[in-house]
Amino acid sequence: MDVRVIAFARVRELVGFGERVIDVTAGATPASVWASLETAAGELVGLRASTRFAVNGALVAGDAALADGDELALLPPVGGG
Amino acid sequence: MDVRVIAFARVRELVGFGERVIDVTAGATPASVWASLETAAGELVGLRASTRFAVNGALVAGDAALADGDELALLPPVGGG
Amino acid sequence: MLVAAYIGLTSEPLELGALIAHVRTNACGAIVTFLGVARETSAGDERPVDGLSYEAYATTALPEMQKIAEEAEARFGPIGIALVHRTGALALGEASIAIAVAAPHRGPAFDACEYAIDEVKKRVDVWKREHYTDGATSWRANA
Amino acid sequence: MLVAAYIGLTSEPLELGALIAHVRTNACGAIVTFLGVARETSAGDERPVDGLSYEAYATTALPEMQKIAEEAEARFGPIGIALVHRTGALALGEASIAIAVAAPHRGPAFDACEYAIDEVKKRVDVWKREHYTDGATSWRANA
Repeated sequence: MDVRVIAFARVRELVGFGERVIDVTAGATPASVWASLETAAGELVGLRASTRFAVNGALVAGDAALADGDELALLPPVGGG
Repeated sequence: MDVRVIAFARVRELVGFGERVIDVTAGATPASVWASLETAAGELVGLRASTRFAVNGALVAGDAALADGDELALLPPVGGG
Repeated sequence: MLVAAYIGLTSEPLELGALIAHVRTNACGAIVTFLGVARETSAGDERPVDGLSYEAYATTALPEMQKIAEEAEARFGPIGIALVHRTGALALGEASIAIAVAAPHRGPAFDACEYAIDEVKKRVDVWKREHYTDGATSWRANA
Repeated sequence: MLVAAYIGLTSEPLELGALIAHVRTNACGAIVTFLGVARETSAGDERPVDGLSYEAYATTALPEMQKIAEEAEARFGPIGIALVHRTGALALGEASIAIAVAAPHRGPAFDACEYAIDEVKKRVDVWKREHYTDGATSWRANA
């Protein structure tokens, strides 16, 4: 199934994209997607604890179930204002 | 001697002028000038306690000595901002 | 950061942009402004207001405004501060006072701006007359 | 007084006058505004900054800004509030965020404006990158 992954700030730079559709297996979660990204970008490991996940605009836990067509956003600590 | 009297707001309306040079006797004070104004505008009596006096821009007590050429300002409670 | 406070009385409409231009520097991270605006009713009085007029004694008002700016700098500085009061006739919705404060961080900018308006309302020789829709007027002192 | 909060993200320079026009009514006696401005140095870092860039996730940022506006209204209302964050590249001295709050009296206007900026800095999905004069850059989270 397809999940649209959106990344911001330092996470975006490390994964190398701002937005990408990723083909994941059934049962995938934000944590499992993150883990697969870590294999390609090792520096992500240190950012896991501070990164929040949102699915279709709502914050979710790392073990939430992803569905086909979901938009998964990887959200680092904010710096606006 | 001449004193320039400046009046504001309700006090200005009651005395009937915003600025006037008044000939006062030696020994005149802000309080004595006020008292003379009260004889012409009785409603001033109720405003005496809340009105401050300034001479040449500095706040003074009612019994301060006035000198020839002084500017005496009659300052009601403020309402700016 | 306080080069010189920008203090004024004017019968012209107040322009916040001009005040901000005076206080803004590359060292400031926060700019807080305050506008006092002529309201359609006054506290504790139900008569509809259709305009205000202000008069000021510049001889004492300007030095007192300068003093308030310096106090704000001493308490919350470094800041840049601009403080201008309108005089004459104002329509509803027009600003009677404009204050702008620039500071490295937002806490002191808010504190200094609020300090300045609080002190102006207590100490500066400016007087307000309300004009009601029935033609009556009343001088209103601050509480 | 809160008809509708005016919330936005924009890559265009922020115009305080537009925000004020949105919140101003004849019932308001006080308008407080806040501008966050790009500074030449960042707290705890001495490298000179020559620009900033911001990115935002509008999907979560806009609803969170709306929620903050509604919280401010619930706590300090009646108020009118406008809240716009800049995105993209900013030069030194440009504003990254503009907030305007109108209220009948100044206390709630100051409180609501300060509440809004405090909460935006904690909760809204916007990220800042500092660009230093030596060509380096760094993503800076709020403390």
